[in-house]
Amino acid sequence: MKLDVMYFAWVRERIGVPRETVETEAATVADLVRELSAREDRYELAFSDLDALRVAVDQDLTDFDASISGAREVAFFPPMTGG
Amino acid sequence: MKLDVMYFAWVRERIGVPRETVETEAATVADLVRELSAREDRYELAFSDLDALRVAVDQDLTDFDASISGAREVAFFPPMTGG
Amino acid sequence: MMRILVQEASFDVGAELNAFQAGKTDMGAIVSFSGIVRDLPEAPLRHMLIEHYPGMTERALTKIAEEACERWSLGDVLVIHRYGQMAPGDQIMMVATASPHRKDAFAAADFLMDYLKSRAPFWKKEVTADGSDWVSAKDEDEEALRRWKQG
Amino acid sequence: MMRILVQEASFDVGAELNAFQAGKTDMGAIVSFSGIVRDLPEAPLRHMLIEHYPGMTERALTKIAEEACERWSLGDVLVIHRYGQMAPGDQIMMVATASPHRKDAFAAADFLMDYLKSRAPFWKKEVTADGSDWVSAKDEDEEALRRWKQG
Repeated sequence: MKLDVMYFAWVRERIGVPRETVETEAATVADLVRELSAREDRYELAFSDLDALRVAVDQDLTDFDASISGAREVAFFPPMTGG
Repeated sequence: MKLDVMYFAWVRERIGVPRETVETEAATVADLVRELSAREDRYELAFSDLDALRVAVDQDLTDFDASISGAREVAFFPPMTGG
Repeated sequence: MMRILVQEASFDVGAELNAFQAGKTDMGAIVSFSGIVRDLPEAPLRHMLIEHYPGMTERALTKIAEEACERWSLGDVLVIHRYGQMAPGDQIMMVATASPHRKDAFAAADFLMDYLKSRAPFWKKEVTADGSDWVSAKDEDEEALRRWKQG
Repeated sequence: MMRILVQEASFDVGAELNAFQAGKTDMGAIVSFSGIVRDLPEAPLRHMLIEHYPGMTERALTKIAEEACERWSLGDVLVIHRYGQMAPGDQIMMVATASPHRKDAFAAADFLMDYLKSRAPFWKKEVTADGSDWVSAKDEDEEALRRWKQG
């Protein structure tokens, strides 16, 4: 399936793009992370410490075990610092 | 001694004046209350339930046992309702 | 730093908040509370009268603000409280606090309101077509003070 | 009732507070929080950059405001949060709550800030003469959420 993957803050800076469309059969966020990390060093670097990352599937905050089947977009970013 | 006695809110309405100067030898607020209550019904009525009253001596909130020796002004009023 | 105003005149809460915030580049967090005259559902309010104790009012508000400054890290405190006659929707009062930390700004404003409500010498009277009544103090207002009473 | 604004443009916090208060004769208590860009004592801040996640931001803020409306008796909620480039002293964001009860107005504003801080997708970057750094989330911000987690 085709999935929009988005990156914010220092995750975006490490990956080098704010968003991209990936072709994947990953079932969960964690599967997708493994797939991307296997591709290139910049992904492996960005995803090296998952505790320092947050993930949203279709704009809802979730965790790395979450299913992405049927999802349209997945976003990776550091903990939020608004306010 | 001469003392300025002030009344606020419904205490003022019951006593009928906002302030008056009294000549008294009362040692405490409670003594002053007894003296005034003995004078006229309107005082006795205003001071009939001391739990419903608050007192300030020289503009500091205190209680009915407080000394008034050397005080310049004593004020009686209901619990505050500002804000 | 603090500013305490007890006045009959109305005031512009937005303008006061802007003035309070101006130039505070060392304070990240500003909390304000504003109190507005509420209309009464039962009998429409003609107006509210607020009586106060000139002299003691300023003294009590200053003491309350000083205590807030001792308890929390505050860069500034503002208290404005009106007396006299007010209509429904009119501004009665406001407090504002500025702090480097949002928790301090919130706690101090909350504290100021609890103390101002039961320890500053103001009394409210509501005037409706049916007559007029002094507003009674609420037990919960005394209880609210207990929260702050030990460390 | 609520109003959620996510915008790049600056805004006038006083004018927004006045507009929020206008006509609220059934709400006695208004609490506002405003966040201002703080200068840095160590290295003067050139500017702050705020990145956000368009779409998710509005969605997250709306959910947080809806939860506040379920928990407390609120007549209105306002959230304004900027993104983009800001200078020291600039307004970053504000929340405001209106309630018949001051305790509800305070608690809801405090809750909104705690959730907005760690659950709405904003990220701050500080730019100084020495370079630029993403602001780290604080452990205390996660802890602050725990206070609201059970009844």
